[in-house]
Order: sequence, then C-alpha cells, then structure tokens
Amino acid sequence: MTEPNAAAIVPQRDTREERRRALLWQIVDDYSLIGIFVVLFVVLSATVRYFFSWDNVVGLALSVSQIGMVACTMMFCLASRDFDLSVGSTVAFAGVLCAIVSNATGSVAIGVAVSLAAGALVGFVNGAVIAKLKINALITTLATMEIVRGLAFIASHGQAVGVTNESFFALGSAEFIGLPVPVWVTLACFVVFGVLLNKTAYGRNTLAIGGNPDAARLAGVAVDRVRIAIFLIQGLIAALAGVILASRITSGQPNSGEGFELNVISACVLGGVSLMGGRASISGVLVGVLIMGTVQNAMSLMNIDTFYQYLVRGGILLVAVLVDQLKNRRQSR
Amino acid sequence: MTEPNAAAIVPQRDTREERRRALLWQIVDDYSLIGIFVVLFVVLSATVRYFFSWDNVVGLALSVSQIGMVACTMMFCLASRDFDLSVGSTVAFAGVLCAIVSNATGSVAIGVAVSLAAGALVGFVNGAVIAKLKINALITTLATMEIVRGLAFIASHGQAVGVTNESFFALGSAEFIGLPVPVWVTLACFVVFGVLLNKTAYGRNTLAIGGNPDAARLAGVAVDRVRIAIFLIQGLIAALAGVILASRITSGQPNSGEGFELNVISACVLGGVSLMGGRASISGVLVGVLIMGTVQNAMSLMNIDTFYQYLVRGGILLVAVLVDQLKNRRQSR
Amino acid sequence: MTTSGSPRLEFRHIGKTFPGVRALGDVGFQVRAGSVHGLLGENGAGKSTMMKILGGEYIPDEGEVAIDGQVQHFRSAADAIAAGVAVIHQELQYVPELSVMENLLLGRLPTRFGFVDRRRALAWTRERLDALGVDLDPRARLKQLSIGQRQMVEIVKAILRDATILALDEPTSSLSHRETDVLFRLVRDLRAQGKAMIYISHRLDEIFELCDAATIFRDGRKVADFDTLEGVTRDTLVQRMVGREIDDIFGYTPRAQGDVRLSVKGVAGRAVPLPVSFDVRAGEIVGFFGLVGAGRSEIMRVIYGADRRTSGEVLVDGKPIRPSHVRDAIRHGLVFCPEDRKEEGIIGVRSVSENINISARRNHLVAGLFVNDRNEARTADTYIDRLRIRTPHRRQEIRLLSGGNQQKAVLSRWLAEKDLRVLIVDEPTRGIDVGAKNEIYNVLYELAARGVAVVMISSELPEVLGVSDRIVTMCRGRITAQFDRASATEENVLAAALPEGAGSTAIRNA
Amino acid sequence: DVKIGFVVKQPEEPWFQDEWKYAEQAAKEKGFTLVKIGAPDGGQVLTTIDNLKAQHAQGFIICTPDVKLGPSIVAKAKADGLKLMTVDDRLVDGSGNPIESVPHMGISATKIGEQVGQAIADEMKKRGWKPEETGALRISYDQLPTAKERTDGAIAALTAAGFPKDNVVNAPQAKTDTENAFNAANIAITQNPKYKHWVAFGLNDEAVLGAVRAAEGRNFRADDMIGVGIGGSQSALNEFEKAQPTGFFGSVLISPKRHGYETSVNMYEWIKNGKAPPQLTLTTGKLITRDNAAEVRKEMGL
Ligand SMILES: Nc1ncnc2c1ncn2[C@@H]1O[C@H](COP(=O)(O)OP(=O)(O)OP(=O)(O)O)[C@@H](O)[C@H]1O
Ligand SMILES: Nc1ncnc2c1ncn2[C@@H]1O[C@H](COP(=O)(O)OP(=O)(O)OP(=O)(O)O)[C@@H](O)[C@H]1O
Ligand SMILES: O[C@@H]1[C@@H](O)[C@@H](O)CO[C@H]1O
Ligand SMILES: [Mg+2]
Ligand SMILES: [Mg+2]
Repeated sequence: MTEPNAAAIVPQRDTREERRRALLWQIVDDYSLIGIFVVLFVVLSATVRYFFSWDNVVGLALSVSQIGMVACTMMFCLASRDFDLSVGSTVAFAGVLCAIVSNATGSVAIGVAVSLAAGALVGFVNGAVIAKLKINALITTLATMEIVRGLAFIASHGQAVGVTNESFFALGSAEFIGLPVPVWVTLACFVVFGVLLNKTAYGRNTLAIGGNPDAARLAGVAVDRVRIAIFLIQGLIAALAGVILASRITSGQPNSGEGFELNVISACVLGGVSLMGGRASISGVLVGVLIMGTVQNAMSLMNIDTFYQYLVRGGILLVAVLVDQLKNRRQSR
Repeated sequence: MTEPNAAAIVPQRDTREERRRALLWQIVDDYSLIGIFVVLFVVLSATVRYFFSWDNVVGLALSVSQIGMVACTMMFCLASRDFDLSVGSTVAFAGVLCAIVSNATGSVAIGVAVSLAAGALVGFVNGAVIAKLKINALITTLATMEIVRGLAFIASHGQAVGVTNESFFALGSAEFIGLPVPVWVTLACFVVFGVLLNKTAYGRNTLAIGGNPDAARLAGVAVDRVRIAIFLIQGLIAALAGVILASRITSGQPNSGEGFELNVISACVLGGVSLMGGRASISGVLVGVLIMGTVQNAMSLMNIDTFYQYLVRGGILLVAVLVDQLKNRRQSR
Repeated sequence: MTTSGSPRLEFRHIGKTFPGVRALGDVGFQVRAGSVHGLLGENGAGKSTMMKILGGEYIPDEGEVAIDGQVQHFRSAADAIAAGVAVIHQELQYVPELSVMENLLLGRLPTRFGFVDRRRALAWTRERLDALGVDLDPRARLKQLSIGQRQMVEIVKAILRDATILALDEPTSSLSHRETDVLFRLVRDLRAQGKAMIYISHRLDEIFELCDAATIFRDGRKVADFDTLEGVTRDTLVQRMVGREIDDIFGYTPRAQGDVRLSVKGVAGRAVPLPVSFDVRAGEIVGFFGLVGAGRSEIMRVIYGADRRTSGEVLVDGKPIRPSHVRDAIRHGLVFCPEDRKEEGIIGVRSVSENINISARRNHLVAGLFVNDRNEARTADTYIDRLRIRTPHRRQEIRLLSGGNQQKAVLSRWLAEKDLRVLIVDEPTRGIDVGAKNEIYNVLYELAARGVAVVMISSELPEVLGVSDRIVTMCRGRITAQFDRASATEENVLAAALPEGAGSTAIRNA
Repeated sequence: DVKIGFVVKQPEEPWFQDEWKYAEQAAKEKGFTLVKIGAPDGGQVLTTIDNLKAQHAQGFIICTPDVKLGPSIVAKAKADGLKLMTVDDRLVDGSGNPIESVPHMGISATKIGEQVGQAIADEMKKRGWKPEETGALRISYDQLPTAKERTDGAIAALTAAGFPKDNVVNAPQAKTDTENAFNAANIAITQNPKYKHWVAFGLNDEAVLGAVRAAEGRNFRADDMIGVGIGGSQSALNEFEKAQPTGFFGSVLISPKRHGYETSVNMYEWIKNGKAPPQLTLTTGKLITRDNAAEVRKEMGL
C-alpha cells in the first residue's frame, strides 16, 4: 500500500470503505487455494485424456471419500492443536469388527452400530488420555495406533473377514442421483463439519482452544470436554470410513488403512489448517483433499512410472504449501 | 516512585539449604528415566531366560544401532522445535547409492563418501526450505520423504543392489574389543552429540531456538544457519546409518527404513525430548532408544504372539510417557 | 559526560504500514548521546513499531535510521546488535528452559576450542551482575523466576551488550519497586557513560524522573518534541498524547452501594494455604493492594475456579459457586480478567470479535447450538467503538493489536456478559496509556453503578487509592488490613502491605 | 532339546499366520520349541538371527523380506552357528543366482504367475471372448520384487496363449491393500473405455479383489470379468461363498501347510538326527474356483 500520507492521519479509524476493502482482501486470501485447485483442474482437463469425464470424476471422488470424511474431523483435531495418528488403525478395526459382528448377529445394523461405538470409544480413550492425563497427543495416538491395529489383527486372526449378509454391500456401492453412497456420505461430512466449525459454539471453541488453551479455559470454554469430544467424533467418523471401506471391498481387512493418517493430515495441512492450532477452514480442507486425489489420479492417467510418482507427490506437496505460504507472508508483512 | 524500598522483602531468596535440596530433586528428576530403564532391565534379566547374556545384549545393541545414531540428531531437530520425517527414506537412499557407486567405481570409500554427501544434501535442502522459505517442517520433510524414497527406487530400479566388493561388509560386521562396529559408531554418536548439546554454543543455541525462536533471533543467534546445520547433520548421520545398514545386510535396499522415522521420534520423546522444543538430554535419548530396543528384544525372547506385540508396544509407550509426565507435573507444582 | 550537541541516533521520515494499519507515517526524531529520551503515546501510537525498526526486526517502508550521521540498513536483529543497538522489547523475549547466564549471553557464549567456557562465562556474569548491583542467581533457569525477575534479566541482557544505543520498551510494567529503583540507577549510570537511550513508559512520573527529552506519538505521527522536560507539566504531556484534557485521570465519584454480592469465606488454595475471607457489595469497587507475590492473583484465581480450591466457600448473591469450575462462576455472573494478557487473556490468532464474544455467545445461541453472527458483529462493533479499540476491523487477529488495545478487548469480553454480577480484574491497566486508563476506570464505575461488585488488583498504589471505594491489603497470602476510601493514605496502606519487620529487612537489603 | 526359529517377512499376512500354525503343529508332534519372529526388513532379519542365537536355537527357517539379503543371512547364520533353511522365497547371491547351498522349499514366483495367466487364458477361451476386445489389468506393485515376478509370469503365460501384449494395462497400486488396488483399477478402466471384457491379476488375492470391485462399479460383472488371485486366502474364499458368482473367478492356492509343517519337521530331523533336508522342494499352486475350492482345500489338508 503506497497511499498518500493523508491516510496516515487517520490510520486506524478506517472509513467504512476501507474496512470493506480490507475484508474483501481477507476473503480473497481465504479462498486463494480454491483458485489453485480450479486452475489445476482446468489444466488437467485440457491436457490429460479421460481426466474430464464423468466416470473419472466419480472415480476420483470415490478414491478420496475415506480420506475426505476423516479429514473433516482431523481438521478439528489439528485446529485444537492436537494430532491423531490412530485413525488408520481405527478404519481397519472398525471394518473388521463390523464384518465379524454382522456375521455373528446376522444384522448389518448391529454390526455398523457396534463398529461406530468402538470407534467412538477409541476416540474417547485418546481424548481422555490427552486431555486429562495431559500426555502428548502424538505419543498417545501413536500408542493407540499400535494397540488398535493389534486388536484388528487379533479379532480377525489376521484374515480378511467376509460378510455373508449381502445387503451390507449397498452401503459402499449403491448409487443415488448418479453418485455412489460413499461420496454422498463424504459430502455430508463436509457440510456438517463445515457448519459445525463456522456456525456453532463447538467449532469456535475448538479454534479458541487451538489458539490459546489457557485463555480459552479462563474464558469459560470447557476445554477438556471439547477436546474429548473432538477425538470421540474423530474416532466415530474414522469407524464410519472403515465400515464404508469394508462395504466397498466387501470384507473387513485388518491391514487396511496403513499410512491413512499421514494422508489425512497432509490433506488438512495442504488445505491451510495450521499445525499450531487456531486456524482452519472447511473449504481449504476440501480443496486439500481434492488436490491430493487429483494429482494421484492424473498421474495414474498419464501412466507416470510408479517410482516417479513419489517425486511428483512430494513436489506437489511442497509447491502447494509454498504458494499458501507466500500468500500468508504478504498478509503478515 | 512514591514508596520506600519496600518491595525488597519479597520472599524469593531461598536459603542455601533449600537450594541444595531443589538441585538434588532436579537431579533425581533428570535421571528418573534411567531409573525406569534400570528397573526394567533388572526385571527382565531375572524373569526372561537368555535375556541377560552377552550375546543377547550385543544383539540388542546392534538392533538399535541405526535408530540410536539418528536419534542423536533427531534430538537436536526436536529440541529446536523442528521435525524430520525424511530420515527413513534417506537411510534407504544412502544404502542404495553407496552400493551403486561402490560397484561402479570399485571403491567402497568413494561409495561411502558419495552417500554421506547425498544425505547431507537432502538434509541441507530440508533445512533451507524450512528455515528460509518458512514451510512447516512436517510438510517439508513429508515431501522429501516421498521424493527421496522415489529416488531410491529410481536409482535401484526397485531392486536391492548387491555389493560386489566384500571389504564393504566389514563396516557392518567387524568386531572391535568384542563389540561390532555399528555399536561403536552409535556410541561415538552419543558421545559426540552429547558433548555438542551440552558443551558447545551450537548445542546451547539449538535449545535456545527451540525454547524461544524469537528471543534467539533477537539476541543475534544465526537462527537460520543453526537450523540448516541441524538438518544437514541429520541427513549426514541418516546416510551413515543407511551405509552401515547396507553393509550389515550386504546390499542397498530401496524399501528399507520404512517407519524408521516414527521409531526414532518415539525413542526421543520417550527419552524426554519435548516436541515443543527447548528440552533435550542425551542420556534421556539413550535410555529412550534402549527401552524401545529392550522391549522388542524381550518380546521376541518370550515368543509373544505378533499380534499381541502391537498391544505391548503401544502400552509401553503410554506407560513410559505417563511416568515421565507425572514426574513433570510434580516438578511444575 | 559526553553531551555533545550532535545526535547519536536519528530517525528520519520513517513510515511503516501493516495490512489495514498505517503504524507509522513520516516520523522522525533525534536522540543525543548521554541522554534518556522519553517516548510517549497512546496504545497503538506506534512506539513499539519504531523500536522494532531500530532493533532490525522490521524494515521500514519509508525513511531511514542514522547513527552518528551514518545511515543504517538493518536487515535483521543481528545487524542492529552489530551496530551497537540493544532493544528491550515490550514482549519479553527469553528462553525459559535456559539459565540466567545462558540467557544473558544468548548468541555470544564465550567458547574455547569450540567448547563453551562455562567457568569463565559464570565468573564474568557474576562479576557483572555484582557490579550492576543486581541480585540474580546466574544458574537459575528463567522459568523458575518471577515475571519481575525475568524482566530484570532482559534488561541486564541488553545492558551487558555494552551497546551505545539502548531502547527500553515499557521495562517497568512488571517490576517491583525495588527492581524499578535498581533499573533507574542503572539507566542513570549508563547515561553518565554517554549512552543514548530511549525510554518508553505509560507512567508519566517515571518519564519525569528519568528523561531529559521526550517525543510524543499519536496515531503513527509525531505530535510533539521536547528538548527538555524542564517546566513541562504533566497536563501538557497528557493533552498532547490524548488530544484532549484529562484533568483528573481517576475521575472518581461516590456511588450508592447495595447488599453483599460477593462473599468469600475461608477460601484457600495450593499457593495460598491460609484461608481468606472478604465481602464485596453491589456497586462497590474494592482495590486489592500488595507487593509482588503477595498472593492476590492466586486467591482471585482460586475464587474464580481457575486454580484448585482446597477449602472455603464463594457465594454470589448468596448462591454458592462450585469450586475449581470456571464455567459455574461465569454462569453466576462472576468473571475474572487475568494479569498475563498474552498467556492467559487473548487468543492471539483469533479475531477481535471472537475474543470479545467467546463467553457471552452462549446466551445468544440459535437453537442452543448455532452462533448468532449478526448479534456478535454488533456486540464487537459496540465495544470497539465504546472502548475505542484501535483495529482496522473486527476480524483482525487480536495479536496484531497493540497491547493496550488487546487489554480493552479482553475487558470487553466480560462487559458483554448479560448478567454480570462480580468482576475481578487483575492489573487491568498494566501497559495501558493514560487516556485508556481513564476510559477503563469509567467502565468500572459504570459497571459498579449498575450494581456490579468490582474487585481490582493493582500494584500501582495511586491507582488503588484513586479508584477504590475500599482497599484491602494482602501480604504473604493473608489479608492484613482494610481501609475505607476516606481513611486510606499511601503510608498506612503501604505499611499494611509490608510483612512484619519489613522495615529492618528493607534496610538490610537496600 | 531342540529349538527352531521360524522367521517370516510379513507376520500380519494370513499366509504366514498359516505357515506358523502348521509349524506349531509340527512342534507339538515332535516335541521341539518353535520361536516365531517377524522380520519385515533387512536390519530386523539380522537382529532376529542374533536373537535366536542368544536364546540358544539351533537352526531357523526363514522367508526373507528380500531375496538379495541372501549372502548376509548365510554369513550371519554361519557366524552364529545356526542351521538355515528357506521357505517360500529362495535366497539369491550378489549376481542374482539362487544360493544352492541353502535347503529351500517354496514356490517360484514366476511359475505361480504363469499358472494365473494360464487359468485366465483357459477361462477366456471357454467363454469365447475375443482377445482384442479384452483388457488385462496388471495390478502392479513393482517395489516388491516377488510381486513383479508374479505379474510378469502371468503376462508371459497370457501372451503365450495368444493374448495381445498391448492389451495389458498397468495399474500400479500405492500400497498392497484392496483399496489401493481398487483406485488403480478404476483409473485403468477409465483410460480404456474400448474393452468389452476385463481380466485381472496381481500380487495376491487382495489386489485382484480390488480390481474386481472396481470393475463391478463400472458394470463389468461376473460375465465380463475374470480375476484370478494368488494365495487362496480368506479374501478369495469370501468371494466364492457369495450367493452369486462375482468377477473373482479363481485363485491359485498354495499350501501353507506343506511349507510350514514340512520345513519344520525337516529342520528338526536335521538338528536332532543330522539328517540333511532335500536341497530343493518346489511346490506348485492349484487353481481353485467357486466349484472346487472346498474340495481342493480338503485334499491339501487345510
Ligand atoms: N505485525 C503487525 N501487523 C498488523 N498490525 C500491526 C502489527 N504490529 C503492530 N501493528 C499495529 O500498529 C499499530 C502500532 O502498534 P505499536 O505496537 O507500535 O503501538 P505502541 O505505541 O507500542 O502501543 P502500546 O502502548 O499499546 O504498546 C497498532 O495499531 C498495531 O495494531
Ligand atoms: N518472585 C517469585 N518467585 C517465585 N514465585 C513467586 C514469586 N512471586 C510470586 N510467586 C508465586 O506466585 C504466587 C502468589 O503470587 P501472586 O501472583 O498471586 O501475587 P500477586 O499479589 O498477584 O502479585 P503479582 O503482582 O506478582 O501478581 C505464589 O504462589 C508464589 O509462589
Ligand atoms: O509374500 C508371499 C506371500 O504372500 C505368499 O504368497 C507366499 O509367498 C511369499 O513370497
Ligand atoms: Mg508497545
Ligand atoms: Mg498478580
């Protein structure tokens, strides 16, 4: 800004006009990542064969559906300055459990309910240990990651557990207005958690806790309760992702979801969620998830050698974060 | 200043006796983790057959030698409030590169030198991106983790690269006063990095940067330079670990070292290194590494079912951190 | 003394703009060697920004800094240090885990063959501390020290750099009186050695006591320069700073008082093991005075529920508050503004509006869940206008506001409470300009007039005497005396705040 | 008393759980102690051997994470004075030739792959598909040498049976789980809208399962899809148990029983009675489908 010195005379008391302009800038910044994604999408559509086709776009959406669901809750987790490595294991455990229980009881509904409850329980334990015993979230969830993975193996004897009740498969493969159910569920997650983040006291409190937990506590935020809720919901949604995955692949597999947690966290960070807490946006996370999925999809369509895909993935991650960073720098200088 | 020198009487100056007691407590606290380890070791010696034997102890030492080396540098990285996920990939890449270059040039020395240089370069890039472009360390090193792993696969065409020159194997298997070379190298790392941390300006600046980066910068500490050095050295040592591993297994394997980074970080955190920066002790890291190795070793000796090993690992991690946490809580009261 | 006429330090036409905020515009002034130059201005006037430019932390958009006539181009703090500049920042910048010695020598530990020479460093530090007359244990870790001691370390750190130019940005905000005296002595010594110094404070008596010359900023511009403070009155300074007359900064008028609102009965906590009891009436302002560490903050935190209550009862309008349960206190209309604004008050990365609405929003939720954005915007704008919080808009991250404005926003958080009954403020005017102080006092009066029971902790005796209806003194975790406004004097209040036998100890320590 | 180590590269995999199970059975019958350890990478293999020495085992059987670890495993076993046998995957030396001196029982990855390819070719013929209208999904994971060998074997058998090489579509999976196979296959199908039918093969049953599910999503169902996996694992059996046939046509079953039981017994005899095991025993896989799965498994004693 190189305005005439006149502005210096009333620097802070901005006019209504100036306030509006500053706000506009902030919005532009908030949505710059979306711009990046749109450009990426257009370029790929123009250059990569089959990329811009309904089948492919649906496939892309399906491929990120599990990550997308859990990214919504991971966003809360990171926004409150926490961290959760256990989600991948929970995905596997929930899938296995759902298959086992459905088979044993003959009821898919019971299977799903038990899995979701188990996921919520895992999340609750994470949250309680972290909030109440004040153990570092990284270590706590690294530990539960091991433990829950172990449970998945133990429960399944290391074997894929097939589901006998075929109605279970609808969850993963049925279509509704042209889109498969998992995609709808993911979209629903984005809407629900977007609203939760931006429009409810729960979301605002999450951000406040991430910004400064001590201050939030003194301002009357039920810090421990919110943190536990965040983990509990995350466990629940991870279990939901696990159930849907099991339904998609028609069996519960104890070794599914390995490396899932890092993908989810990457998507969030790509989407501008700060690991230092206090900053998050649902549109950012959506775009983060989409960028990750799109890049992977396009690389496969372009038949890029697997080994070179590693380079591309790493490179994209860096570039996307760098662009975001440059934007922030402009903002804070 | 309307008052007399009244405030002088603030009761802060402890007596000599009190100071001595506080110091004593501090020492007890600083070394409590060592106590935990000693108890663990004694209990295992008494209860697990073959545990307390020279062979087993050497085997144990060997099994943690790679983790041990890199934990030393990871300690610096965490102490300066950074994070490095790329070490596992660097281990693999350095091993592969060493094998390829040794084969091509016929000289093990050149192979080792090139690998170490490559590791240092990876570290330098990490450090430069993080310090200069100010990109979050988690994302940066997640990206280089992918990229370097990709390079390892590309360089080796995805295959293990055998080394033809047999003198290479001495590095991993030769013994010296009853201990294998890798163990000596690891011990040397602990001594060197222990001294670096505690006795040099480099180490103290690292802690200062982790404790309060702004304060360090404002005091004229060359923050960027120190951070870059930390990553560079970490890359170098990770490469050394990779070379030694390749020598031990007589080939460079592009998929080795997966999950290595989390093990190293866990060992450090177990050893009381704070993820929030500013706190680290070399004895703690040593014990952290040993606890991890010991638990794994004892589980193998006790023939514990693989699936249950997950539970034990997770449980131990939690308990060790919890104990440390309780100690800290007492301290901060 | 080297009081040459030519300036040692000169700021020329400095301008600095942040997104949405022009912090400085075409500002210049000069500082002579061997003088202490006071820098005054309201919160957000741009003082700290100027010091950060001097310290190499910010690069100005326009203008330049000259030392001995030489134009400097600082690109980093290291550059400024190399040029002989030392800045003590308003926000303390120390490393909590390191020792006093290591903090003092941060960035320049003496080494031998690459190894830190601890012995030499320790000896040197001891010697210098003794020479300066500062009582600090070089081996203690910073996190073990009180805030005041930490601030002292910061000051000493800057002095030990043997810089020729020294800037102190509100160095006394958390110093005890004894420490303040030590500081003043040090500053005078340095002046005698010919250093050029800039001294920023909102306490005008300090300015008069210490400074040779002064400059006043307002809204990012210079509004006045005084080559000497001889014959300049306090009123002149205030008038130039605030842009209006404030004849009586306290502006107290008596109020009617109602029944007992807050009743504290035998309350104790970990750090204040002895039970404490007192009452506050509706419409009453009670000032709590004591020395640093007297336990005032601690007992209030226990009452509020921020720290664990080990015994006793707290009643608001006769209804008991659950111990150790902040939200119960808030629900009963009892709220607390902590003294450590940065650590416990603000949520830095969130907006001004969020910081104001965080608690009160629970009364305006739609369907018990959704935030009422319109209402919150209105609330935020109301307080931004009413307390004159300087911010480009309500969505600005609060960490980007100047300290005083952050304080006002935190206070607004509680003013926005629908059913406020008891307000406890801990050092509410720490680091706040005269004009804003006056505004904050008016807010307290207004609340009291509405029937709120107000407790104000303050370490500034004049403030306690000027604002309170009643004064309670504490010492070593105990209430030692109470005074009506009419019967309180500086002497008797202070005497009651001192520990037994204080006189003799004071003399011994002095 | 005899103590034998049984070291496997992926302890979580059902296959190895089964091998262990049958080895355990042998231990019970013969009265020796079995030590089961997982060693997923080279470093841990060496650690494990040291560990076995420390607990006074006399020999061990190993399925190594990488066959190129051969020389170091041999050297280590020798240094630690342990007898060595390999199972499943055969060790190779620096120049890639099998190390003959180590007794081995296992499958040839290439051979198994060829069996898969052959099974697909046969079924195609039976259904009367035109090869040029058919695409072949190679669910690849070339980071893993055995995985590459298996899929290469399948391609070799397919092309030998007249399948056009150009119709083989590479679908690389990022991890070896079903979901990643699904995504890889999905994209490959998108890229090749021209094919009327699909066949699929990969590293194991899980990979093929992913391809089958992806094809279903694109409306290539049992009639238009032939997936043949490797392993005869639970993932395959689950498919066969479904009420309606799926695109998962069959799986080449290899017997963990022989591998686990026989190798352990051989090692026991070697230690106890000095009776050296046969230098090389190659087992073959057997194709199982919906129709014969139960039967074949029974035959093999599973
Ligand atoms: N990094 C920044 N980004 C945006 N605005 C900033 C930043 N730093 C300072 N400001 C704004 O610049 C103005 C000047 O702030 P500064 O801290 O210099 O004031 P000050 O005179 O030191 O006030 P105080 O007496 O409260 O310390 C304020 O309006 C503040 O909000
Ligand atoms: N100089 C100090 N060193 C160590 N602890 C201190 C010091 N000053 C205060 N404390 C701790 O703080 C608690 C009481 O101080 P508190 O902050 O409540 O006093 P205060 O009267 O509010 O003074 P302040 O002006 O510092 O806020 C005690 O528990 C004491 O241990
Ligand atoms: O890894 C495979 C395993 O999955 C099983 O198929 C047997 O052979 C091994 O090489
Ligand atoms: Mg300031
Ligand atoms: Mg206080």
